[in-house]
Amino acid sequence: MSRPTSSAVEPRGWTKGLLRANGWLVYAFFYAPILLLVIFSFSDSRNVGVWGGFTLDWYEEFVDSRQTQAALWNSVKIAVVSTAISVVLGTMSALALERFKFRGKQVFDALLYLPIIIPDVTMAVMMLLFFAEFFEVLNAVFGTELRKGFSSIALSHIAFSISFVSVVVRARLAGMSGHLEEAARDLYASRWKAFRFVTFPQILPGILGGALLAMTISLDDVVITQFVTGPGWTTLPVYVFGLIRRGVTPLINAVSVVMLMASMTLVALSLLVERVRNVGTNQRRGF
Amino acid sequence: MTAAVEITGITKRFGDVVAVDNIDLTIADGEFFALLGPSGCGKTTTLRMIAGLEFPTQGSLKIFGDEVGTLPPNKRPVNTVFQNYALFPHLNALDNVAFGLKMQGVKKSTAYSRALETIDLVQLSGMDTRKPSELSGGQQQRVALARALVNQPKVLLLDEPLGALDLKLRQEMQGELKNLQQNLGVSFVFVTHDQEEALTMSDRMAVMNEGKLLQVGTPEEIYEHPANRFVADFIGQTNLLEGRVVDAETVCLSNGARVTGFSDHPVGTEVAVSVRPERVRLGPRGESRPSETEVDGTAVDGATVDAATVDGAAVDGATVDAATVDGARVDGEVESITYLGNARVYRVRFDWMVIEVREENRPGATLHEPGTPVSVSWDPSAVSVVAD
Amino acid sequence: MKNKTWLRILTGLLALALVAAACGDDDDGAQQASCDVGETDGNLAMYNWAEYIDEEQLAEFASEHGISYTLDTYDSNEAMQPIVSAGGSGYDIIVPSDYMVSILIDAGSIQPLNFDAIPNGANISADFEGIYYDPAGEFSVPYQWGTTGIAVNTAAVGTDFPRSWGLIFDPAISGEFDGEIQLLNDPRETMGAALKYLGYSLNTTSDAELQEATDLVSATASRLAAFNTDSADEFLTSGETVIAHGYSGDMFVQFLETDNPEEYVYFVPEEGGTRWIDNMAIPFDAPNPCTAHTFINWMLSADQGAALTNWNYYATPNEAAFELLDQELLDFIGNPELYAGGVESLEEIEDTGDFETNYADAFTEAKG
Amino acid sequence: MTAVELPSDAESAVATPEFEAAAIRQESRRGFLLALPSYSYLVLFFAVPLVIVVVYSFATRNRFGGTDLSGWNLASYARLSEPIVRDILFRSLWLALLTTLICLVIAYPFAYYLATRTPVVRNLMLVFVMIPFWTNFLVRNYAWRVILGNDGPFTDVTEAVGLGERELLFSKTAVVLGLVYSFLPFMILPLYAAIERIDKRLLEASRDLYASGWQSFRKVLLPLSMPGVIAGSILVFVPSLGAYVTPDILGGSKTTLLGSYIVTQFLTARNWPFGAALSFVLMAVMLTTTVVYFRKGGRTL
Repeated sequence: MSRPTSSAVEPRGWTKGLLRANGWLVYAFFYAPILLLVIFSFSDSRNVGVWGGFTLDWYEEFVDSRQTQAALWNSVKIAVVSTAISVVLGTMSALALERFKFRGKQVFDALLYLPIIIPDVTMAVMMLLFFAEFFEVLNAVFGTELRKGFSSIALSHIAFSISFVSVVVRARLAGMSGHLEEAARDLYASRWKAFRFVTFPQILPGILGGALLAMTISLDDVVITQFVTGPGWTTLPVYVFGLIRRGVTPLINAVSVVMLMASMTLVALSLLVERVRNVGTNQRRGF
Repeated sequence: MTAAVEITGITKRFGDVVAVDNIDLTIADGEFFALLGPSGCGKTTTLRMIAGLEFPTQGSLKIFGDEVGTLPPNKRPVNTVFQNYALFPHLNALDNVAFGLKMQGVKKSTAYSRALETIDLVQLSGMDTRKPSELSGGQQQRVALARALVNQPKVLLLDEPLGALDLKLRQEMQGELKNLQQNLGVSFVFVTHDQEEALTMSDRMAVMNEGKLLQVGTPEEIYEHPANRFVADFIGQTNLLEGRVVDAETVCLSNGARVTGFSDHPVGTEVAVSVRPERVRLGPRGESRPSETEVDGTAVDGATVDAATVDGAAVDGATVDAATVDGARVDGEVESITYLGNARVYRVRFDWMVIEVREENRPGATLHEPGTPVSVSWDPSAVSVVAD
Repeated sequence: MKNKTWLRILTGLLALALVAAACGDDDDGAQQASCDVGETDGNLAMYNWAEYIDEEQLAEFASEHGISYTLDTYDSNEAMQPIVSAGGSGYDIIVPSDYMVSILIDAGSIQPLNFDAIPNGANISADFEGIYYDPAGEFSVPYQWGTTGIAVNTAAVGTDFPRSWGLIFDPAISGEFDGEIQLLNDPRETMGAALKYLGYSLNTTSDAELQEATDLVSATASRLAAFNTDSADEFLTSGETVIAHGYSGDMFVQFLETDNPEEYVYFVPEEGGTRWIDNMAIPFDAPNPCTAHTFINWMLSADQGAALTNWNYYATPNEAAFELLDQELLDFIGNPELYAGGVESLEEIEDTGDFETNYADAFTEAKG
Repeated sequence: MTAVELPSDAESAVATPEFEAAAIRQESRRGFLLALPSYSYLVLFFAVPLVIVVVYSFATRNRFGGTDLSGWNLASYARLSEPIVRDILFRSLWLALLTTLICLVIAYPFAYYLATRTPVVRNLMLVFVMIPFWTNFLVRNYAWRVILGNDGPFTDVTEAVGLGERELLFSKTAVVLGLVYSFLPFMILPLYAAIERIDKRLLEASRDLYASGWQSFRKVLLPLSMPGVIAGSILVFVPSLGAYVTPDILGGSKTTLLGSYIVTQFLTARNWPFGAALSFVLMAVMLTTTVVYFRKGGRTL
């Protein structure tokens, strides 16, 4: 069974043509620079933009470069941990705001918007000042030896990721009828089970979208990370940013290509898993 | 025998709004019970309180003798068929139906086999792997029904379950639901705003308005003897003639005419005389009353509003001769006709109001063209005197 | 109400505590570390400019002393300074430029060095003694140095051009290269270049002189391809620009990357230019100050000083290292045209204190 | 606090107003507890640091570029009225608005097209929208510099088309292009989410009621997708206003925008009080705008 075919709202004629053309143009727009960076990762010239003949040197250099690899791993670790935590926290706050009334809700709502609208350099400065004191106070009070590094970066990334996750999940929750949860409750589901078996599968696309957004932002953040990082925790963007001064070499292109390949493999794998698990159609309401 | 549902003094407030106002209601075991009322009358809130989706502000709510007023929905032996069904879009029909069983911890294989049985029961065999979006409205409705029934609830709650279906399907489902209820012997509590649906399906029904329970009874009791003006007006079609109680059996209409109507309202109460259109007879003006009126009219005092002397035009020209004439007769002019297939509804215009008359479409029935001067009459037993 | 009040009080208290703690910082007054020559007290954490040290050099130091190292990089003094000054940065060695050293000293962010542990300090050229930002030489030792000047693509501009800032600022000369000129995106460097062209000091605190320079840069802005610091060298060699304002070492590295290095010329105009000196310093709260001292001493040895320059192409302040430099490199950067106005015309950028914001504002205004 | 039985799974009693109130309180407490982890997290790791910056905005830059936390004053806020700040503000607002508008015009039909595909295809299409953004943003910006630069693919195209060698690099156009590239997905995602959940029968209804394709877009689709439009616009407008890397790399820093100006205050002029004041005012304006929008009946993002 396939989806219901042509209806009155299915774009037709030149509208359809225009929509399709726009679609292709958008992808062309998105992928033009990506294509370029892939090409130049094989260029035998230090300068991006100057073709110097085919080479795999940059990949070799990547394999050899301890610093680049460390930076890449730091980025991945921080992105994964901060995304995982902020997805849980962000989803919880989206549920609270969308499904409950409680005191202080408006304050919380406003607080959730702030990390989205704050200029990142401002956030960087305030996190810098904060962590310098925070760890000092903790160390003095509890005798710990906390240092800036993984924890301060992850804590900062979570602070802005919660908001992005919660925005996306809320959009999804708002579109989901509360009757489904009531129906589950009526059918003997406890609150948790109603969430687990009804709400959660319904908002999963929103959660995944939020996670993607959070991860993308975490992987791209320079300024905040740079200000809260500690020895040995240079992330890839910070490393690349530092390199600008001496010229961004195709090494970075090669790193990007490796990341692209890795993420595409992940996507392909997850699609495959979905396909295997989900034999049969996956039709939803709407378009 | 314990009642399936026993509601005593239940009130529900949302802030300043009283959604349900101190109602008492008993629903017997095995009864098909309809809660009827216009939207916003509190019927759905009542249903949701029985389901546990809302907690009452005050009052007692018992299911088979057990107080459940403060139990959460998942601890109550009732299930609901929701308005618009609330089927889980990510689960197929089978998983939707098996959901409740699984939540109760029934073994997976048992849950599925029982779910399949129930799917068969609602005549959806073979549809079990479809997602809700791949089912038609009627099929979705059946899944919703199966999903509730599979749990063998002690009481099944239905919130406007047929509202989204087209007429033909709705009528079909009405019959099926009724049969199902009789076969299962489970109490059905059915919320609807469609009075015809309530009349045809329920064993007993309750009419609600503005949070208050106005009348509870069999469809016949309610139709024939509406407790008040709202019920009379809301259930079926009726003509409401405004007036005032003159004595125990007479009402003086606003134009001065007197009609016979028994009531226990005190003298002077503002009331309305309710006469169902199908109880009103139509005849040519001035013509003597049809024979059958005379047959059953003799025993009872009737009322005649005879406006003929002043050509039915002047208000104060109306004379009332209750003592001498059997049955009731009023003169007027046919304003419009609505053809219903099995009947015709005439709107008869009088100078002070319009009375609707419904005549069965029998062979040989006279057709009164618009503009025809006519008189109307009814049997005093057809009259209900209702106050606010 | 309860929740809110409670939160407000907590927030307020925490903020107060933090601010109070932040105020208290500067009183710490870092002490000189007492270390022996070659002593290490932990692993080395270096915070340096990107691509400013060969990792193999660090690895060699680490293995020699049986410790490990981390290297993190920054892209500007201003990005590094607040991180170090805030405390808890965790670094043992930082590499601030001249004016930044004085800021760090004033802020109490770096500690006085114990020269008993740095005998190789003797290798530093006398040129770097008593320099303004650290007159007593207590807090820093020079790491590398260089100049800011003009680089030209002779294939486009020819070889017959004045060795002057006029090449950029004089419309009669630069008009021909409209849209092919770049200035640094740095208030002090670019306003400084204009001030030099006008015959003023690049550390002026005169509003009138700064205004003149602002007008000059503003008038030049329309002829520019870009204000850019990071890619000045690449723009020149990729043909985006033909006249570039940039740092000596960056330019040399870039020239040598091309197939025809001799096509490019770098020089400091006769009006004079910037001399900058990057330095090694130890943050006030460095976790392992003795390792840091040992590292500084090690870097100041002749071998290591030469290795550094041979790798990053910047000039070394290490006199003992001169003989060990690559001949090829010396030939190239030994160009007599390098200092058109002589070494005396060079000036270091000094921190002008409150006037610093005027430079930033003037530059923003000039860019439009 | 009266001792009232809370709704408990085991207990069952006659409902009373006290019980109802307790149930409502408990429900409210559930919501609060659900929000509490993020709430306290954000208070500790965002609000408290933010308070520090706000405090800084009333302080004074000392002569070393540090901040003296005494002698509180409003000087930093007074500076906001200077003409240079005003110029930068208007220029930035204009560019950010333009970017938002272009993103909207491109993303809307795209999101609509996406929403009309089969679920499998649209998921795939969405993933392919996101993939380019898993590369480093600096690298992407540099790639654009190569495309738009001297002898780059773009000039090749303009030359081939006969427009002569048109170089876009280091112009405002290039900045807007770079911003659109960077933030387009932020517009597509919420728009798609909003359009996807619109019941298509509503569109059919509008066609039934004699609306042309354009009219049913204008009168039905657009109003219904408004939450997505607003959410996307905020997600694009806000970072566009604060952007500084793209104007630097693609615009040659020739036009100072608000984002660059704030960065300059913190990192170049080392005037933290002024930088803090600038960002604080920017945030206040943004927050007020969004709050006003939501008060006026707008839905969640």
